[in-house]
Amino acid sequence: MSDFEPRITAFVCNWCTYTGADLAGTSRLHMASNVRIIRLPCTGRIDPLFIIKAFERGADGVIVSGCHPADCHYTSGNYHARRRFAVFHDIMAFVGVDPRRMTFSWVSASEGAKWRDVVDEAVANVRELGPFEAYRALAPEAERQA
Amino acid sequence: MSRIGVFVCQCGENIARTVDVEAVAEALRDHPGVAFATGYKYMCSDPGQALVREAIAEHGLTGVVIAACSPHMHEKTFRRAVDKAGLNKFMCEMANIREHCSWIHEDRADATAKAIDITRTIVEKVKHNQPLESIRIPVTKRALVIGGGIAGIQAALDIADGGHQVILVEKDASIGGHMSQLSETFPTLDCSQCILTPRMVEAYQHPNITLHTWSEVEKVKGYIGNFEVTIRKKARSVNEDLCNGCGDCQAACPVRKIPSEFEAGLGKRTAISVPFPQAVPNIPVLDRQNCTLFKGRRKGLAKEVCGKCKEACLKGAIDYDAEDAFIEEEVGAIVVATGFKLYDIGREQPEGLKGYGEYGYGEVPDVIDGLQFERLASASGPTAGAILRPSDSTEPKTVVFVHCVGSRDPEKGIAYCSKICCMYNAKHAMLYKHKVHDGRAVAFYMDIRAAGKGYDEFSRRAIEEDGAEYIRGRVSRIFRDGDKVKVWGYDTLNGEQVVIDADMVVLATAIRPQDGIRDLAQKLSISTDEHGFINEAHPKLRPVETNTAGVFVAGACQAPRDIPESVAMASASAAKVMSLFSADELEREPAVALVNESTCIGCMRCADVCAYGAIEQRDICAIDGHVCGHVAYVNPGVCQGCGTCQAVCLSKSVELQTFTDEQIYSEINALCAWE
Amino acid sequence: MSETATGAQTSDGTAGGAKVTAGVKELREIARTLLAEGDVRVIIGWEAARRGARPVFVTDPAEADRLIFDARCVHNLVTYLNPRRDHVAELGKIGLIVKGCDAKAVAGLLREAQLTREDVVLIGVRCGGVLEENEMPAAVTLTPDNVAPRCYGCDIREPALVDHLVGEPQPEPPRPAQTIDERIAALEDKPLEERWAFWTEQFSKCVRCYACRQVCPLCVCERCVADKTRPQWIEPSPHARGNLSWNITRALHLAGRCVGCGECERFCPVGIPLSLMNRKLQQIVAERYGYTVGDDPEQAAPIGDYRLDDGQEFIK
Amino acid sequence: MSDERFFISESDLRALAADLLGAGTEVIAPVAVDACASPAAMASSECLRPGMEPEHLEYRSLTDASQLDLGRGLPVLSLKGYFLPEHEALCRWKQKGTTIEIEAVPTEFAPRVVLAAKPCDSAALAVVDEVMNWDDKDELWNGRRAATTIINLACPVVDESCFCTAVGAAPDAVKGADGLLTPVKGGYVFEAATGKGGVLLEAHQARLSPVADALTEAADADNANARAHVAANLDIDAGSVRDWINTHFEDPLLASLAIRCNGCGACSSVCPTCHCFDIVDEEEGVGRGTRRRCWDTCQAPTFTLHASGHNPRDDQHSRYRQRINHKFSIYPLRFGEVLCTGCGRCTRVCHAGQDLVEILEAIDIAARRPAEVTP
Repeated sequence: MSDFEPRITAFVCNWCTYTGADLAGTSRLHMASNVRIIRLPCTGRIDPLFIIKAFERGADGVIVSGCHPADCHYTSGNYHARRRFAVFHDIMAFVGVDPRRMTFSWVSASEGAKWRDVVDEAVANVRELGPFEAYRALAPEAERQA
Repeated sequence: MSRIGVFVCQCGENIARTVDVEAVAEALRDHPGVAFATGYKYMCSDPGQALVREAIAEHGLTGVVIAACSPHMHEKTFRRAVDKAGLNKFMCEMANIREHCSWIHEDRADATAKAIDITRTIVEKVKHNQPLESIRIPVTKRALVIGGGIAGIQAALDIADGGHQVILVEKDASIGGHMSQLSETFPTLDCSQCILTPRMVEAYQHPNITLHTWSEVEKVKGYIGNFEVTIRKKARSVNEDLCNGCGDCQAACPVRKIPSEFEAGLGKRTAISVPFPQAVPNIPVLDRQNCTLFKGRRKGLAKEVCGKCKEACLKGAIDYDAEDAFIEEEVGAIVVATGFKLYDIGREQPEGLKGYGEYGYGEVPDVIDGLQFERLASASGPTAGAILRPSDSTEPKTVVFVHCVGSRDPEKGIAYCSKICCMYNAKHAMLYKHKVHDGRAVAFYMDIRAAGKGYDEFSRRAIEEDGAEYIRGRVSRIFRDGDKVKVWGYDTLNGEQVVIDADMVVLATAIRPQDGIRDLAQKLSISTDEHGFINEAHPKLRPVETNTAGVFVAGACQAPRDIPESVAMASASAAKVMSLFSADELEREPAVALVNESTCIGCMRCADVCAYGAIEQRDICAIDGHVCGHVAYVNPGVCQGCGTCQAVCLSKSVELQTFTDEQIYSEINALCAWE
Repeated sequence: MSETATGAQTSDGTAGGAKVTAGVKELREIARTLLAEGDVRVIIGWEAARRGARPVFVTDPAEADRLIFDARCVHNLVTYLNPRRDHVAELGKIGLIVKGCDAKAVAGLLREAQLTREDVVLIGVRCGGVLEENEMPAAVTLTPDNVAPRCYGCDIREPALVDHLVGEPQPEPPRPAQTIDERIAALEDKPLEERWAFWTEQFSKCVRCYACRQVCPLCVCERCVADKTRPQWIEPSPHARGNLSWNITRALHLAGRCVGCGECERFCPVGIPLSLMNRKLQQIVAERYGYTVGDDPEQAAPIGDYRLDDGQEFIK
Repeated sequence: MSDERFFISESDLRALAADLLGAGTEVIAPVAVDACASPAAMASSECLRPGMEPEHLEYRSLTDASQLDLGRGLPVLSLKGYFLPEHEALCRWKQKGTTIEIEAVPTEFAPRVVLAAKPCDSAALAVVDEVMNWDDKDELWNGRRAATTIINLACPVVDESCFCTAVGAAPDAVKGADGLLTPVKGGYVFEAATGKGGVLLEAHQARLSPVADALTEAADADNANARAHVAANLDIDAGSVRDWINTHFEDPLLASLAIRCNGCGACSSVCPTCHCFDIVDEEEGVGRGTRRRCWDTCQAPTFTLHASGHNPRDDQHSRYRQRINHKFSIYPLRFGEVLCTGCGRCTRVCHAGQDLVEILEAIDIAARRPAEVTP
């Protein structure tokens, strides 16, 4: 497992975290290269189906990140998202998914360094947990062989 | 079948240093649906853009992916380039391999692999992009200004001067607001009436301003550029077209002892009255609550018991049977300038506020608030400008001014600073000392907050030149002691109890938003903070916009504001309105949600989460015309494109253009681990 | 149809072991009157048939005596109010017999604008709990071993939403030998890996017949997300991976909406313990947002609502 | 030796299964699944629901001969899943640039044996063979059929929802099977019904012994009893039912059968003869995926939903009528076989109370004794 490189899919809002990640770039903050960002207008747009699909496609972990409470570009998208993710987080834990595979964070446009920390911590957590073999094992047989 | 062109930018060395650009282009060439892929040194340069345009023509591209910097940097640039080449600009997207990749990674192999992944996700997204047209919304170039105080007047005048029609709605009988009650204004001590009255008259006479006093906003529908507003003109009982403001009715009225609101209770008025002599319009309102005739009618008496005003009116303008009238207006923008009220500490306890019973306000007649002092100090006030205390009309020799009554006191319910009190207290102390030379002015303060041009100098003048005594500390109790008003306080600098036998006490009560602000905010779909002040769209960058497009805010309804700030906000709002009115149509990005009416079941969960009220229920009719169901409808003029509706839609029957489910699914799919 | 098949009455009005209590008489009388006076065109209730209690659709006042109510009447008949259920809707105005718990589902349909209150006459029955299974020849006394676990802690034993309420006040149902909450707690005591093994094994049994969805009174979508192909969020084949997506999504879509009637689990031909998922979600919204589903249509649903101070301990 | 009957003791039967497994042959048989046995299953409803039977039968691929359950109950799902799996790959595709590779799936299967199959389940396979070889030969179905030897276990009749004899099957039938086991004192009477069955018996001759006449007589008597027992559950004339349905499409009886039906389709899932499938493409990354077929049901509105949005069977009555019509009229008219073997699973699984025994009885009355029809 020493050569295991986690694959992490991140769903981030355009206005805060995406811009914060831009800032991390302009500030040349080095971080783990395991995260692939998918840009969305708002955390309010993020459906738990996205996260499930990411796991189906072999992600070892996911990150969901948006604007801090009260900072939502769309006023309340993050508040709605917060409830949705809380419920999703709890039910996934009930089903047996290690919550450390799912990182939720608020990263503002000015928090490039926080984004770096979120990424590095998520990668470290997933690295420790290892590949999400349990999920991949659900794949139909033909696919598993491929 | 998609034919996507992929252009990978080296950004000089910025990307190329850590990402093997040619390897990215090479990897993408084999990606299903990619017709062309290349690297280039500077994609954003003219030759770079030309490369995109040429490739679109040469390879018949249906979509373009620029793998370069953040879309926040150059998305507009490349969309313009694509547009010029005749491809719909929304068929172009950027893959961020600079900020999100080359700049944050060192290992070339890792960074290159990541850049390939990033570019693939965007290629997959673009495959599902749809050519979109910007949304065009017609703009009604008329504005509604709610509130006729100084902020509302200023906003109305600026917009009207800009050549646009303005409807100015004021709930009271006259415009002028709180400023008309003030004596003199800090820091220049110029007479409030003298500077305000000309603006009031100007607003009244302006050909582009329609003034509705004694009126309120009843209902607001629509969205930016297209609001439909219903205004309730409350029954005035005086025909505005006939009345010439002669005042004969007022003179004839037998009910003469009603506390005057304008005089903050320190003067009296008649049942039919104009609020103050300089009122605009100078047309009285009949106060039906206090009018003898209406009292008789309420008792059910067969005969009218009064009618003196009607008899006195030679113009026949009095109409006892007038009813509330409703006016429908179409406007394109709305400025909210409903101002403030003072924390009514003695008389009632508004929700969540604990009040200051210990200060004796309302019980001890010589404990007054700042506005009452303004009336006492005003040349047109009940004492004609003489400082006389209310209880016995004698000149008070010791006056105590208490700062921060209610403000900055989270325990009692208001955590914020009311901002203007430090300055007006200094002004009051000064005005008092100017009028009562041998008098003693004592102020209890927490801190002196005098940030503003000439403000600190002004408050220092009160202390240093006019000899006001400033004691740093709070007052614990105020009560009547014979003909004195006893003030118990604490001097925190000297660390001692202070007891003052005052003749009069002036409380700087906190500034609160006007009554009914939450109702109004709801009508306008704008939000208020925990105190009821209207929320601006962004505290720094969009201070006069609200979260509803086309609704702006000015003055003390947004937060405690002094006159110069209120006026500045008003002019800023006016500028925003005029910039909105500068085109016949609004152009908006088509990032709006669309409902699939064939699968929507009208459960309206989407409407519950829409922060903009953009979603409404719409009937579905069968061929024969009968209503057979209902679905959600997203108003593209109001939708801001957050997509929260789509995430809560169980059947995925609403779809945010530019971030559709297919696009996002495809991006996730592109990151497949076993690719 | 034969006597047994139609559940026809014997002369004393009993059939299939159903006892005609005063409440049942009242129920039949109300049904008869509603039908006779044309207030409704059909009464949906329960009858006793060959294999036990089952739903019945009475359109003729003369057949009102087919109606029964006893502990075998487990079905949540609100599922027949689903606006997509054309073959029921075409019968005309419905009079529906509801237990307290069923009324919550009516409230849910009203809340989500899938029904207007005037469109249905609700006859409430006072209920003292139901059996786990309806397929038995006669009602038996409820015991901890046969009572439906969901009846434990029943909070609406007299529905408030109804137009008529019949029957005597009933004693509280017995505490089941093991409550659903205890089952959840037992599962939560296990490490994550065992929970994962448990659930993936359960879900792997799923044949994606969607019976759970079809019988759910609140699964009212015209086109289920599971039937959507572009994009294909949920893989349609019943392999373990698609089954997990389906079962989690089904449960999440009912978060804050599920009334806990348990019909999904009862109809599941392969015995997936769906109640555990549904109940767990009820616990989550109750613990996090203080929300318990009731029979008040005005009650705001927890998902779609928010508070500024909602918990976010899981967010960095 | 196909006409011969043998005796096999229970231990020899298990040993036969062990021999097969030992030789690497897959053996499918009823297995009592104790939901509580798996450590992960501790909280499953079956285990924790007091008073509920934690054990149920499933056809499983044996890993050990001791798992073989000879208790004669009815497995939850029929045997069809071993011939038409709930889902199976038809092909896989992979795109690189503009070329697309198609990878076919094998249609030949290793030999396997089903032991103790229910006669109604094996009969269903024979019935479905017709449609699977009608216009197009279904290679996957036929491949599995050819590779499988099925030995039935005579059925004692499960309950009052059984009606195999009413639709041309029987509790001791070998239709669709290659041999039959009938329980007798100390073991089973074991007989082959086809050449394939004969091969199996031959190969395991050492486990067999001659059967005493007394035992064959007892076996025949038991089977006759079972036939009589199940015949009492439902007495219809399948031919009359077939013809009546064919000519009474719009009859109110047929057109309003489904009032309490929720359209859940569980009946199709458990049915041994329901064979409709959907073909879906499942993407597994960009440009690659698998085409699969999976069970479908005519009870779902999406079954007949056209791309245009039109749905010819747009309410539950019409969908339920289709089920009845297809099974008892369309299929028999085309293939001469009723698409039902009377296993009763659909009735048992329907908690809404749709009762096939009751419905067939009503149709039979309408067909044969119209005077008795209540309006």
